[in-house]
Amino acid sequence: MTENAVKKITTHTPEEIERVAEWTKTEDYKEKNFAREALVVNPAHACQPLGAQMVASGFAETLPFVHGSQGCASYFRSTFNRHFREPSAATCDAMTEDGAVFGGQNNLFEGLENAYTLYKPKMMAVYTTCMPEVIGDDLTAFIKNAKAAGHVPEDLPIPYANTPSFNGTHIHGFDSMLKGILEYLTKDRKVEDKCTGKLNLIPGFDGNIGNLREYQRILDLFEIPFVMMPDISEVFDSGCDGNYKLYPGGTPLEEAAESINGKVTMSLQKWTTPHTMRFVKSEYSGVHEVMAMPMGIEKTDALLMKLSELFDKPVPEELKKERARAVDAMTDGHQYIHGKKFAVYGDPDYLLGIVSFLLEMGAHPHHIVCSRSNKKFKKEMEALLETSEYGAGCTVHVNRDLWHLRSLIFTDPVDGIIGDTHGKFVARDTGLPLFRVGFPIIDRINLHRSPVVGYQGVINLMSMICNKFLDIKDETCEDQWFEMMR
Amino acid sequence: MTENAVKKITTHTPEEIERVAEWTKTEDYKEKNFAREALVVNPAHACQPLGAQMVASGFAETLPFVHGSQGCASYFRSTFNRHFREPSAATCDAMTEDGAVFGGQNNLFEGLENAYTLYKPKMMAVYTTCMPEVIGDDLTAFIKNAKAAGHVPEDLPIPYANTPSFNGTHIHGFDSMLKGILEYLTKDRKVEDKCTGKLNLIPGFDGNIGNLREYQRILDLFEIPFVMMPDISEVFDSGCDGNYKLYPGGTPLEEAAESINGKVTMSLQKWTTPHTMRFVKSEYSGVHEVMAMPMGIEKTDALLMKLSELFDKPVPEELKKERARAVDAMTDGHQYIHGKKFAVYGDPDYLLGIVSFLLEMGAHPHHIVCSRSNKKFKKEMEALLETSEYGAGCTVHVNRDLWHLRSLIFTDPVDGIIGDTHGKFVARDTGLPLFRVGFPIIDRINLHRSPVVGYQGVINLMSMICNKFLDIKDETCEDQWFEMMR
Amino acid sequence: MAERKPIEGVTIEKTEKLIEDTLAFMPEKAAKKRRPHVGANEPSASPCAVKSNRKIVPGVMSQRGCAYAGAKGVVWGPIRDMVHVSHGPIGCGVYSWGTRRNLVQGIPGITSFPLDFTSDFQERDIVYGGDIKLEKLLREADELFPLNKGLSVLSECPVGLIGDDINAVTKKMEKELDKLVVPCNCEGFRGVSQSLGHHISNDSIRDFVIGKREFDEEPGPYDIALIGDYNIGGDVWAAKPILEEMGLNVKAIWTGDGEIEKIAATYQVKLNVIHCYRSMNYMCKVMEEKWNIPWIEYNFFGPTKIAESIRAIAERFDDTIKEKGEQVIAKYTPMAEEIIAQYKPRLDGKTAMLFVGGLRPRHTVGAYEDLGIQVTGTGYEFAHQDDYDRTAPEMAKGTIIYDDVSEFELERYVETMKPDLVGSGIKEKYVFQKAGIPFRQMHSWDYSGPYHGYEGFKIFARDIDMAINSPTWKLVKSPF
Amino acid sequence: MAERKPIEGVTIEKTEKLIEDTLAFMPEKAAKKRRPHVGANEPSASPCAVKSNRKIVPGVMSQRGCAYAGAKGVVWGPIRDMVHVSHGPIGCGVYSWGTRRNLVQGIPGITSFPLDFTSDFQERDIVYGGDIKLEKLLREADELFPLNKGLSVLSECPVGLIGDDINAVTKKMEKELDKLVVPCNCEGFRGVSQSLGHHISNDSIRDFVIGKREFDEEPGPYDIALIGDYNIGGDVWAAKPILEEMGLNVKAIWTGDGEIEKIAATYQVKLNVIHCYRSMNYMCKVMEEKWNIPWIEYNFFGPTKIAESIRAIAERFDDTIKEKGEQVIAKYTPMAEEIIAQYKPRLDGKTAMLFVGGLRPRHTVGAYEDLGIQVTGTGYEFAHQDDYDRTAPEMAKGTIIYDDVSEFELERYVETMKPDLVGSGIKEKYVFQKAGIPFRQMHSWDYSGPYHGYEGFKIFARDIDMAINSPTWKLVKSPF
Repeated sequence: MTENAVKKITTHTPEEIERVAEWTKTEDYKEKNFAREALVVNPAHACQPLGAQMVASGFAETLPFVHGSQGCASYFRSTFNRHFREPSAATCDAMTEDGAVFGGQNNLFEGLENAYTLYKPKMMAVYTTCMPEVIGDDLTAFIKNAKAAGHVPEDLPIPYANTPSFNGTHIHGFDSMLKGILEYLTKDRKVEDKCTGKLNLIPGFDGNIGNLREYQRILDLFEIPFVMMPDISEVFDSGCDGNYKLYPGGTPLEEAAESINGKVTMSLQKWTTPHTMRFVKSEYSGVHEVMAMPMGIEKTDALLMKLSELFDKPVPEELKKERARAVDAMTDGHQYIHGKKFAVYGDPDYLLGIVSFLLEMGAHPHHIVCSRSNKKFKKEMEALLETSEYGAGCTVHVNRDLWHLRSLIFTDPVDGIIGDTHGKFVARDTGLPLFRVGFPIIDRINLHRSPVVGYQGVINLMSMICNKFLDIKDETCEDQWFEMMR
Repeated sequence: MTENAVKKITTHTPEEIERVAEWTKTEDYKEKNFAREALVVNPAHACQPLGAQMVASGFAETLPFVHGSQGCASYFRSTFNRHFREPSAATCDAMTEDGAVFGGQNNLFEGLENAYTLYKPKMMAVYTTCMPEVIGDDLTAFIKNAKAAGHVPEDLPIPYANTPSFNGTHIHGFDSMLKGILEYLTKDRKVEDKCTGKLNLIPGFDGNIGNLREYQRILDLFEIPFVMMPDISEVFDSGCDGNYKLYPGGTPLEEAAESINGKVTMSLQKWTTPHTMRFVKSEYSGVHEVMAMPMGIEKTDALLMKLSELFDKPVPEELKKERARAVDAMTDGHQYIHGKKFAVYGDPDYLLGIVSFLLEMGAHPHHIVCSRSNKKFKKEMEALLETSEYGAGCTVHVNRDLWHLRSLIFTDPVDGIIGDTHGKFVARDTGLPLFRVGFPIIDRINLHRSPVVGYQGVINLMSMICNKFLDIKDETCEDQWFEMMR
Repeated sequence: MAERKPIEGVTIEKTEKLIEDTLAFMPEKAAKKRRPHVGANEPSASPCAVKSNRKIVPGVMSQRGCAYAGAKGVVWGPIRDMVHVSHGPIGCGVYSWGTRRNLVQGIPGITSFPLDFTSDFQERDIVYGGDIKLEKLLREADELFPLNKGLSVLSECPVGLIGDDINAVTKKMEKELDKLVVPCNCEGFRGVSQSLGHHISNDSIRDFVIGKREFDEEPGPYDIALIGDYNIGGDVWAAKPILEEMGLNVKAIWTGDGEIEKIAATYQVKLNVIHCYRSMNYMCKVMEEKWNIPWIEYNFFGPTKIAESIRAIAERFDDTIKEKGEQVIAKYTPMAEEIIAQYKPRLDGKTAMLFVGGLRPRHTVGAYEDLGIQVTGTGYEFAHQDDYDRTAPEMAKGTIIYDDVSEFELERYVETMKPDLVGSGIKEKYVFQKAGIPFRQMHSWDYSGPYHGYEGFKIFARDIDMAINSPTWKLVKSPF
Repeated sequence: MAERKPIEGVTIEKTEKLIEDTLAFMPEKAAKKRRPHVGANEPSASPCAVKSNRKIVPGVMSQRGCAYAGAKGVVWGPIRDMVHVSHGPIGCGVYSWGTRRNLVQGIPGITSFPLDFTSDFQERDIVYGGDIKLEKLLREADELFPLNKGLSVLSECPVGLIGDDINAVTKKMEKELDKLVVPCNCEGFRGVSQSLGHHISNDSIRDFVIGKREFDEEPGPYDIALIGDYNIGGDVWAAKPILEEMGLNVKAIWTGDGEIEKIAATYQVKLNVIHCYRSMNYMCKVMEEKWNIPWIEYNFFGPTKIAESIRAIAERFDDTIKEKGEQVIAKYTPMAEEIIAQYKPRLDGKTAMLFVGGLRPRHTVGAYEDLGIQVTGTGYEFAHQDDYDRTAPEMAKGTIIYDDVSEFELERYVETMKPDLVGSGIKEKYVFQKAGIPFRQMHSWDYSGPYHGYEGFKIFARDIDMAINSPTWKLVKSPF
């Protein structure tokens, strides 16, 4: 056959299609699938600047500013739009071919000036896309030059972060941008012996507004003064009252600047905030703590006890009651989830939380997939699994994607899948329910308003999971097994 | 054929079965079904003493006491056990045949004495079953005699209510018992010119603990002092902490007694509390109000404005924000429910709330069934339907049961059903989702902890309904319509 | 059967003291009434010393239901092809609608009727009587549910009190509708517990049902009826196949997933095998007397008892059946051993206390023991002397036996005996769970099941393990 | 086509003033750049005075995407039977995965591939280049997804910057895999919008696809290709049947639910009918030049435009087709009238403002008008002069036309013109909804659709009514 011969259109027989479809469910396929070295299929992570943008959005009157290609900015914004069903303001300096040749300084100049004039931000937080990272733009110099040239006022805070998409994931971009902003704002603000008395709370990359409000509620109950950094709770959950607000919330910049004199600085996402916490440790006053995301009873207990200890306040009565009510819900409902097997995927800190919750319920987090992380995380997860007999036989897969997960489930079935919307295809293929937890959730409403942390989160997770299993039972059982009570 | 001939066992052919099954879906069947005069099939209401027991349970250290047959007490208790998944203490005096002949006084004497000794209540609230009602026991005299004879201390409050099961439903028993308790406790407690400054809040018959907590939260935000009567929020949602408490909460008796000097007495269930509110109007100081259950935005607005007016306090900022967030959720999500038709059934006050919510969303409460009420209620509901173009074509069926509803849906289909667990059979027969709202819910967990009132209730109802429709879409669509986003 | 081996820490003295300490909280008269109903077990004593089938003590939280509950919930409700009318006010029918888990085959509303049919009495029905309404109601029901094989009328309290004559109505309607129309005067005020409801229902079957139909097929030598299995959570569907594998023909089931006409023809069988002795022994005796049908009790909980029962039943037949019985045992024993191997290591040495109805307080003991669990206390809601006599030998010496125990007592017995599991009813479930004690609802298998047969044992074992070993219990105690 | 009747309150003067007032907020240089991109419509002017296809103004919130978005999201992604590789870092592939609603038939992962395939570039790939990885990747993809009919490689920014040669790799792999393996150098930094991505994709089809396959069947006189329908929300499935009912054979679809080999064989058709002129006109011109295939634009939004288009297409064929065309119109007109009768009374006199991509800013105008809605402003994200020239006659005099409008501007235009509906993209949706303005996401039909064809019009009408008349808007203003 000559190379350029015109060929007839090909078709596959139904038998061939059926054969391949079945083959993809086999051990043989799984082996080939796991042998992949270059191809990634249906990953469950995004790129750094997305995380950076979440941070930038979470500071008051701050305009997220993408240095790089314009398309990136649109992708980040629409991702947040879809998940939160909220506006997501961000601009960019729209580098194009000439930028690739001459560098992006002129774009940045013009972009900063226009953005400042039009949107009147109190801060612009700059982060990069692939392009300036590949060509090596020097942001420190560019921003200095922009101010020197009068494009923006000298005193306008313009922190920045290098967030190359070819390295890490959205959580690393979150880390870099947060570090960048805190570094900028707290510069020269440390005062010996001064203490704000506050908790600086770093929630991490979390698309669940309900979680953030839950943290706030818990701290209010403790009467612990705090500043949350970043705080997207109002930014991405503002009300509809007939007035669009460009900057509807966020961490007040002055409070962020003062955070360096805080009493306690605490991150709730270890794997999301290593650089930020390294910076905090080296520069911040007060106590520095990294706690696990409080999912499940034990991790919530641990957080409350730590808060109690650090601020010398008793655990509020209301929270004690809530704890008891959550445990009550667990003992009442454990039979609907005990022994069930789950496949879970997502970001490291979320995964640790979900797994902890499942183990407490006597469920098995059977396949645990993190599509971009490292061996240390794998070890930490394995250590967590070892704390419970229900973790036996569960395996952790790092740098494996949702197409790997498909093979795992077909060859070693589970009862349900927990993760963001992207898992709906593997859920459909395998006929399993998908319990939507994580980011993004772009095919259901309001889930991001329902906390999965704290004691309330335990109840919410149980309700979501157990009631769905009951729905399935009612919907799929034969008449003779259809019952009034469950 | 002679009357006593032994016959062969009969069988139906599959064709005959199929024919009947299909016939039950027809207009012809519907006509016969609606011609029923004597038979009730699958009603959505229970009997008076159940409501009375809910009231009795909701007062502090009060033992609900059934005067009548023991089986009744077990039925009431287990109904609450199943719905709340909580203990439900109540005792009875176990009248049997001899009681039918001689009256129940001796049973009451012995029962009160034993119960008082064993369970050490601060109050016993007595309500009746059919039996003493049919034979005409005189509870006023019996209780007086019991005290006189020393079975219980003279000063032990023993209010009572006549709650014949052959009259009205559980909501009427609720009314009678509440009136009985308030009448008893407030006797001689009215003080001229004294005012507690409090709101006496009467939530009505509500199996949703989340609703009660939502009322409490709203009043706390307003900083309006209040007493809720009855208050089952802790009683039927106590924590699991290793100690069973017989009396875990409830309205403090002294506060209930003082309620006669309240600033405002407000019922949130007009149809559940007519006698109580008549008593309140005739005896209580302060303002007397009957407001609609605050389901949907407008009814919540109305409640908050009324509270604001009566207590001369502005609507709290937090609630304003919540309102805007709820409206935001509605504008964002209306497309998932707009134009959808629903069948709804339940108690009158709940129905008015659900219908109001549906109309606000642009949905049609197409079939509205109340299995025991009256023409006045029907008129009020029809007036509500007339306030919205989305109420056009919707019909109200009073004293019709869930078997009538089955005919309604088969001959005039809808998209979903809203009501308590008892509707699951008609939902299954008609292939529709059942959105569980009301009492009892005995086949899912935690739903009674999720409020359906207030602005949060709007979000919860939307989440439940819209996300289920989306689940159905994802689960039933062909591959080509299966999508990442919804 | 050998006497149970003693349980560590359980002695007659301790138990007697516990009982005395507990009853001391009660008014004297009440304590006096209760005293004979509780005792420390003497396995070898005959009869059992615990008194039963007495009125409950007024004011004490008993778990008992009423005659209507025994009739509607237990005996009649499970018959799948009848319209069961709760005749009287609205409540009884609603509360007993779908709450006992007596599963049925058929198309609901078409060929089976797990619905709530009621006359929803109003004031006027009390004043003027409900007989005319009932007549109309039965006609309406038969028109709207034409494939029903019969209708039962279950009286609620007012019906008896106002002097209605439902028997006259059902007689008339049986003729008119040409179907079995059965009256059951099971008003809730009758008797002291559900038990009288069972008996009244037995009477109704005796007077208005049995003998009125005959099977299509010729009687065979292996025809039996399964008596006293109410198909809770599908129990019948796990038990019947065992009997069938033994070569027996199960011609009728009383009454779980039962068919009324087959029940009416049961007098044609060769043997009645009875699981729930309490609720159905009377009818077995009637059939024995009138039709010379022998009967035998059996127990399908746990492999030990199942094997014993298979052999005992087979013993009543020829070698074919005996051989098949052995084959059944041989076939399922490895599965049972596998289950035991999986769960016994997780449960061995645990203890349980029970308080249920019918047959379970004694019948399930063996199943717990198969898993290594010892039962330290048991009792019945509505048993009679013959039940307790059958119970004593199943329990170890000194274990506590309680009849119609009140919540107040049971809490204290449990507090002191500290079992790892309590198996009782929904009214007790959350009381004990609040106290951090694993619990299974053992009337309805806690929305699980079946627990009968080998298949059921697998589920039973899983559930008991889940209850006792759920990690949620570790979270009950707060660190702050 | 007659000029649109004037819209009450809309004048050239007012609109010009609005534009000036708005741009006055901008820095001078930016305002100067933006000024030529906005104007008051002169329907009779030719060409339209609004400038387009220029770089966005840095720092201004544009809604535009990039060349990759135009290539992956618009042109390639919808081809169902290819593996589309997002070659480069992780983000682009993830963000464009399933977010454009280009629906496809087939078994996902087996015969169709709405998946996210990516090389997930790491630092080392930037340093050492990604060509070798790409080669391996294509091999792996073909092994794991053997029923693919081809593979496309869509370059992300770094690929072009580091000097990889994907064309060499795809050439090699096309030979090795014996399938179409297509390179597309659509790095996001190229050009000023999605538009260049379309063009680059057109080039790739021209250079690497078209002409490489032929249809099994002999060519027929009625063979056509459907160009520029991306099957958003199922649009193709509502449009194609109309063409088929007209008697035409739709041999290939570019590219919604398209098949790559049929696209490769499209040069055999008799006519190309093109919906989205912007993204595909180049390939129509290529086919016209090289294979003499004529092409015609059409518009399947709303019954007025559908009928016009059916007639215009039929005009290119013989009487058979013309007659069938008329039959189609006659068949569906009553349905369309019914829809209009239902919704027009609820929508008459309302106004809408649009800002979308491709063809919709002009093509949907007629559909709104069918419902009684006047469009007072419109504009494109990434149009060229020829788009605006085609738009001016569709809009009334003085209406506002904006190119690449920023959110800042659009907010102010909407604030002043007060439309009853804004139809634009997801980034704008919640901005306007917060302001209490009904909105439909008109890139993706707001998760609804199809909107093409008669079937689509029904859904369109329902959705527009729902958006404008949802009672939720009445609740936006708080009483306190």
